[in-house]
Amino acid sequence: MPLLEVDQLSIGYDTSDGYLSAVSDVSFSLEKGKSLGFVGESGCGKTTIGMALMGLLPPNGSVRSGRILFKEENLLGKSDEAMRQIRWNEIAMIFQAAMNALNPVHRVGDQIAEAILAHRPGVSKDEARHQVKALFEMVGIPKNRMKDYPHQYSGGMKQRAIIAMAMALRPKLIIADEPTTALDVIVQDQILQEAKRLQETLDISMIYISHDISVVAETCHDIGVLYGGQLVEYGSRESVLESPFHPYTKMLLSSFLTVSTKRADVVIVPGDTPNLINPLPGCRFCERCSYYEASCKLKALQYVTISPTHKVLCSRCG
Amino acid sequence: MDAQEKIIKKKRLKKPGRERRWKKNWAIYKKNILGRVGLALLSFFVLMALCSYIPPWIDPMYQPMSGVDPEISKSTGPSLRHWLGTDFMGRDLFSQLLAGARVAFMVGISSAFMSILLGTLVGMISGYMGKWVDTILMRLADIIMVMPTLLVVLILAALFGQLNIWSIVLIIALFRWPGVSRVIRAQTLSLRHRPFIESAKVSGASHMRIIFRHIMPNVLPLSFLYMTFRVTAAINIEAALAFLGFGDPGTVSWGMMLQWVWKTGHMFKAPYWLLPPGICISLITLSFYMLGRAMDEVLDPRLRKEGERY
Amino acid sequence: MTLKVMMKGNEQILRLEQVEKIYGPRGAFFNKTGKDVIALSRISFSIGKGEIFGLIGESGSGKTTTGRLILKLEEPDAGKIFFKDKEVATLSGNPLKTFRLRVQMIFQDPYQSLNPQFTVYETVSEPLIIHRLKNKTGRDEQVYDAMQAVQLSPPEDFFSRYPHQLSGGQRQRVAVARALVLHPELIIADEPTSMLDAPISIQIFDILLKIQKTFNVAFLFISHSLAAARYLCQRIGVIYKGHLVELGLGKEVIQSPRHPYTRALLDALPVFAHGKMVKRYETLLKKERENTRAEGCIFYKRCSMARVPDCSYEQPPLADSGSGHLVACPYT
Amino acid sequence: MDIWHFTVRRLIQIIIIFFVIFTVLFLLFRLAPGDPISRIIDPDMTPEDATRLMAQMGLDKPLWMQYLYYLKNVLSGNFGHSFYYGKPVIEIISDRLPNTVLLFTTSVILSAIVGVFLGKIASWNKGKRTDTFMTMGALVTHTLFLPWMALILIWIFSYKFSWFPINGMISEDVWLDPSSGVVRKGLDVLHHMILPLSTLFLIYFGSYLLLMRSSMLETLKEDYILTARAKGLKEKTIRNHHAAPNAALPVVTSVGLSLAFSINGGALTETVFTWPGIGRELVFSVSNNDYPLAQASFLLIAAVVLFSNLLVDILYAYLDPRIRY
Amino acid sequence: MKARTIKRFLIQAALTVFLLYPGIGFCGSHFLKIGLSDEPKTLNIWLASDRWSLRVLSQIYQPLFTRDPESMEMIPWLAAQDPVYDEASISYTVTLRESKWSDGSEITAEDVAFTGNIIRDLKIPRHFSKWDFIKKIEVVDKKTVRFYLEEPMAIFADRTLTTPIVCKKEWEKIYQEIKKTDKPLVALLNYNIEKPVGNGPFTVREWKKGAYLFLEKNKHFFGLGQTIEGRVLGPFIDGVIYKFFGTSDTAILSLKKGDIDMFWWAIQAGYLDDLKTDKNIQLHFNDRSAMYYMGFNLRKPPFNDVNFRRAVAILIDKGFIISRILQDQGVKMDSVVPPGNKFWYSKQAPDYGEGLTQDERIKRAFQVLKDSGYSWEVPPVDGSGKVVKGKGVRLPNGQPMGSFSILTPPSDYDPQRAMTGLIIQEWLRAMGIPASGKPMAFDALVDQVKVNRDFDAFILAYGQLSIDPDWIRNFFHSKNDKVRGENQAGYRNPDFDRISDQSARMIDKNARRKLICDMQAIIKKDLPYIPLYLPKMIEAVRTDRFAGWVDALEGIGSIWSFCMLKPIGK
Repeated sequence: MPLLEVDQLSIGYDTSDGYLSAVSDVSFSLEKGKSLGFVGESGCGKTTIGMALMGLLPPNGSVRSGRILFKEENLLGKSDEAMRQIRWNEIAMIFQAAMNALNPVHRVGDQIAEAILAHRPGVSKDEARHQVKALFEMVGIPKNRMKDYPHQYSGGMKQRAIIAMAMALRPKLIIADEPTTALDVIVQDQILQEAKRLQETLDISMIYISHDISVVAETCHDIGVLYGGQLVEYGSRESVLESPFHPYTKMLLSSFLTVSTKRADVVIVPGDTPNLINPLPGCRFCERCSYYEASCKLKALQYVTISPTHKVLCSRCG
Repeated sequence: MDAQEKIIKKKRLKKPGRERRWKKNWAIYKKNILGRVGLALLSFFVLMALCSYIPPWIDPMYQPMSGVDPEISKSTGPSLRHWLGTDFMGRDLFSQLLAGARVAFMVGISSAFMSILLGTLVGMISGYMGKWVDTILMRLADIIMVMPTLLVVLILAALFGQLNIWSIVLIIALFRWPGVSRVIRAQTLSLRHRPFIESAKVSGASHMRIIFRHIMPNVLPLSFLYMTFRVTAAINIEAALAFLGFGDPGTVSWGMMLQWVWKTGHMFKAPYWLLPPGICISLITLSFYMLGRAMDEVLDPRLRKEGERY
Repeated sequence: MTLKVMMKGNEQILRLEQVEKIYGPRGAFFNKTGKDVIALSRISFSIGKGEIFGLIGESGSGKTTTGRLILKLEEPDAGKIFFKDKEVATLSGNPLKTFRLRVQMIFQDPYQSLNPQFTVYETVSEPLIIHRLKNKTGRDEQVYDAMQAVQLSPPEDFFSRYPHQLSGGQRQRVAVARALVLHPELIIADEPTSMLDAPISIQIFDILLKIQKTFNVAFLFISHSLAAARYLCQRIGVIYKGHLVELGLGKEVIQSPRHPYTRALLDALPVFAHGKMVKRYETLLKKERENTRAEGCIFYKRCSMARVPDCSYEQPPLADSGSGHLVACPYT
Repeated sequence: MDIWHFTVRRLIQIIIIFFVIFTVLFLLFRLAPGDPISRIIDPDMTPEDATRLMAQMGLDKPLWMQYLYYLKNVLSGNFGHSFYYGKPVIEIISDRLPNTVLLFTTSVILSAIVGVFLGKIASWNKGKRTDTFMTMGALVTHTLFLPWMALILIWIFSYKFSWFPINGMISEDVWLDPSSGVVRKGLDVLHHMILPLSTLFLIYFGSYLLLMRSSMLETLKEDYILTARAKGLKEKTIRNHHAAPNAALPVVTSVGLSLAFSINGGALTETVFTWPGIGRELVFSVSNNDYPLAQASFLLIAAVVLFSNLLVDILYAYLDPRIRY
Repeated sequence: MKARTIKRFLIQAALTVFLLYPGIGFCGSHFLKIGLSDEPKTLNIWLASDRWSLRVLSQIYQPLFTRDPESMEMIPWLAAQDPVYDEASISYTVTLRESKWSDGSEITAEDVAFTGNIIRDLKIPRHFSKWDFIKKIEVVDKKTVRFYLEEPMAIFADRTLTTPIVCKKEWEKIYQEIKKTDKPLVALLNYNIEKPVGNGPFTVREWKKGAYLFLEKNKHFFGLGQTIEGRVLGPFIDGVIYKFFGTSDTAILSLKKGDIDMFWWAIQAGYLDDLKTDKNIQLHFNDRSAMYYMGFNLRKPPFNDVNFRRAVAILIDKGFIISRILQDQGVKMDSVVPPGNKFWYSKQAPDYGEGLTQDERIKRAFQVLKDSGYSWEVPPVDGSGKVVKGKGVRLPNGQPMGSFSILTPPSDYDPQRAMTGLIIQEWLRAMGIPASGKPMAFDALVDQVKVNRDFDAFILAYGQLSIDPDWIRNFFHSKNDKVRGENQAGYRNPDFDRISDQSARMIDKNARRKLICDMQAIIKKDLPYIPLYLPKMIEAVRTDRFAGWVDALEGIGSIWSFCMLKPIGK
């Protein structure tokens, strides 16, 4: 039984322009100790999935249908208090905006200790502080910086502190939402390596969310490609990267520049991100797709299984 | 090419963007219960101000300042002839109340407008120019800011004898700009290094063009928001001044009415006289306040987007 | 200097000579240290007519400052900047306006670089109005052309839209159109795609390349991405903490980097972005080295290849390591 | 720059501002028409008497001499004698000031505490009935016309119900009674204070409530609140430990900045309730052309505002670790 | 649980104290509580110029002579008998009665001489004018003092001898001290006196600043138990507590609630209906010694034209003002001397426009103006003799009459005067005279009229005029036509100057009366001022605790009331 199993999850927002369907019928699962990466353009629903797993959707967002089974229990049915117990204790999160994820008026060490104290009533403040010390060591921040305030940290250090915080309770699952965006290339690389090492040593499952396919490729066992709220392709890293099926995945891969990319190799696809207000049931990539056919847009799509570890949401490319 | 030009012209005439924006803002505003109530109240007061011209036209005894009822020479309660009753010398309270609305609007809007104009200008110049211009203007603002406006106006009113209503308006305006200019300056500072300002600079735009064409449209909504609050402040100060006996003795304002009821000993026995002006001052302040808060929600894109984050 | 060698025989349009920029303590109230920050230290390079020059560096390396100095948004503390043999610092009045006509900029954040109160038409046509170029019909034509060049078509569909009604990619294209409408000779593009997704970035890059070809515009392309620079630029300069550490043809700098910092940058790229496996942290120290001196090589603290203590004495100058590939490191 | 440098710097600024206010005030009073003597209309006061008195008060000297003289005196701590009381201005002010401070600090502290607390609750329940009720209540009380409100309170509670004394600060029955102890006297003052205090409180708590509410709403959008939620902290902890301290920061500044405006209200309240405070004294001295008293009171008020702004800045720095001057 | 009980108890106790303590009171003694509009500014008698200080001080310092409340005749007070005048040496000899200061020491001739000397030496404002004609003050013996005058002065007995006498023992020291300073007068005025040694029925016990001023009975008061002019003096009350109210409203409320026994201030007509119905409250209606008038600036046209002034006087319907604005709580004034001042008042020949209707007034005024050369675009009286709205009045020289303003105090200061201004404006406008009533802050108004002397016309009043009308001389003598002078109108008439100078030196009362009547007639004819009305002095007291208020000119707040007031049931 996988640690996490998401089944037909649909999420939407009520906005002033109408109903926005952010995530549509997304299903995936995650084994213990494995990592899964979601990749897609901004607005594709990847953060929404992360927030839904944490039970932290904004007030105007709601889960329309589907199940989130965590340790065989549906998180969606849980009470607020039960969810609170699960957060951080079982599922922790590393946030996108590391710069602002720490409260500026509290000391960094205290903020980490706070998470421990909130979930481990038996732990004394001193013990918590000791644990924090150990965590700091683990992520490579000098112990004497515990008493500093967040603004005294550099960007990389803040992100490390947040990783330490996420690890504090040894959760089963960590969701990392754009963990390295806004960091410099070298620091980004260091953080990713650090996170990967910790995940492996502590045997934690991870979900990476990023718009940068290279980050996901670097760290994840499985990759899910999201487009317009739909999980258009989902499979193991190797199969998705090496033999992509969905036209969007192909476009994503071909538009990704490496240091050895030649101009001739690049396929430029015109068009823009789709509008998700009251969308049609069919494929959302149609407008940019070269295989487009009228039925694509109107007919609800079925996953095509390429291999046991690889499926595609497209009726025409299978 | 000819055909193309025509197309361009035709398309340019349409400005759906701006219209749509107004419509959308109005829709947001309409949703706000505070905004609706405020606007309704305000329309009521506007109506009052407009109606203030009617009673004197019916009969000169309804002149709010100088007309007295030929048969009544003391304060009487409401009657058919005097809907709200009369004051201590037989003047009609209802026409005074109506005239008060006119004065309140005049004082509130003109002084708020002036102070906003001044505040916005100073704020933009100070924020945009920076350096010593900024230092001098902002220190000036600081100085004026620490002065309790009412007391300052009071000192001026007492010292220079009678201030007419326009000087009061002017003084209130002169002493209430720093708050606005601070906000506008902060806004300008945040705009100043915005790429679109630099992009205008790179395109060769002059300082004047940048200030008035680029910065001003972006700070004006904020200015107008502040204007609603300044209106309330101005009305309140004028009323308080009149209440303390330092107002323009030749103008019937609500504060003046309250002062008359207070000083002529009718406070505890003429509720028909004590209540209306106070309620009016409070309500007009409230209505502008509500308007401002509702506008705040329309203007603040962060509030608007609230919950749309994903 | 061997600047002449660097040019591809072409006429040079922009030349920086030993440009230096120092920031005083920022916001006297809030800065604890109050030390001067050297943003740029004796930077020299030049850009040829119609050339795309890439300036690569991390945030805070001074690459954006360079762009701002060239545009005269800020003044250099030392050194000279020449635009077509006229010194930029001396420009004012009409010559400055003419200069503004020739040099344009595309900013990093498309959400910030358009005036939210202006329609697309107003934004794109503004430079023409400022410079009083053409009558209204002429302006319309020129705006129309610029919009088409950035592939916003049909242009009239966009004329009356406001920025908030556009997607990120469309906004950036409007920004490019605005820069283009004056037919400048040099466009400074400051990380034009760092806020955009990969497929959209590629679209923008494509537009930039087309513009360069059609209008023979030179670009200063400022970026943190080696891959993007490699993709777009003929020549690349790598900047670290205000010092230009490597300068050369794009393919040479990326394929055979000389400076340890450039190599560290390349090493840090995720495997996927390399297209090939390489040894990691070849040149980067795990733990920073102490340097008691204030001077010395700028990369000394982090350089695993540094010779102690030789490297801590002075910052090595850019030197030709053959075929016009300049490196600020004597040990490669 | 450390906090001491900052403080010294600000103190210098304050001194400059103070000097400007001082000069403007002086000029204002001297250049305005009227003089302290013209107020006395008494057939026995002959023009010769008036001239003599003006000369003895030093008001016949050229303006610059009066200015320098006054400046010299003020620098040596002598604010002159009140024309009307014939007493040193300092004495009158020190007589009145404690009364104002008592009324004022109590009302500011009370309304700030209650306002911040209620604002916290309101923002937490945004959109719910509690919030609507509180916001509306705050708006309505905040926009009430202060002196009118005071009159209405007197009318209802002093006149109709006779619960509270009509005005003043103490009642002679209690204070003249030799058997009254400190407690009884204290209660008496409190009894007198309730109505003016309620007036100020009702007007001002609303602004703090609204400010705290909007500040909280801003704060609640911050990422660290999301972090706190994700950490599985209790809602109460998030509200009180994470949101409130950050949200209260702008409120702290506002207390300082709004001080000048609340002083307006103080003067009005003191006048209506005949509270023997500095604001009422200022109104009186101004209308009597009692230059020394009016100038000194106004300078004092300006100084209080300036220094409390400085204090607020220091407090702000203390509360917000990001700011270290 | 326990803590909560205690808390509840405490709250209840506090509430009980709050709600009940006015009933506790402090009893046994009979203290008269008087409400004042504002706090006295000082107890330094030389500085005090505000009404509140003067009221309190009038019970502390006593003069040699005072006036009988009924006959208004001078009667000896600190003095034992009437002054003896010696024509040859131009001197008055005054003998003192047995009396003591509040500290128990004796009041002697030395005190009287000291008082006079300090006034004369320091030229103390407001007193000096009454003393500067005195050549010498001689202490004849312990109880006799003689004043030598430079020339006979009518006001000596009436004004000089009513100056309050101060205690030499207390002030001598102060006098020596301030003499050493470079500005002795200001030093004296600024001298802080908290508990003055007095000779009145009361003496200061405690002054709680901002709250109350407590005067207790002076055990050494000379009148205690004595009978003077047939009146048995006390004081019979143990003390007076003054409470300070900012406004009449609160004071009257306190009066109604029984917190104070008297509100020492003229009550506005607005309160009357309400107070009349209260059975515990008694209203006292008394005449004032005051003058409410309209003044002109005789220094400029058209106000320098007596015919214009007369026309204005004709147009003013005083009866209307009294019935409508004063609500019948006042009388018409046809002379500058108030009619209540019976001895000096001279009933004038019919007042201008007396008994005419408004139309008749307009016709008469039109006639007066037309005869003196004024012309109209639209005359207020048309060919058929009908009254129409006049327009475009021109001066005799053909110039159109410029619009002018009638300055009045603002309506909060005195609604009656403000209203009068507006009504006169309407009356003048009916004639086409472009007048406008302009309420103006009181200080500014006084400044404009007295110091700047830049005005057209104004409505002001003089209150608490002394019985001896020497002030007529001050108001209209040409020597007072100067900055800060009392001759605000700028009236100059050599005849008037001569007669008034004569009257000032006329010792014989009846001869002086004739001169004063002549002066009144001249003013009536020349009209620099138009006397308007005289409001009643209305005061309210409670009747449940004290009785025996003495009615007099200017109200009940005289020394007689305080000496004769008795607690009920004693």
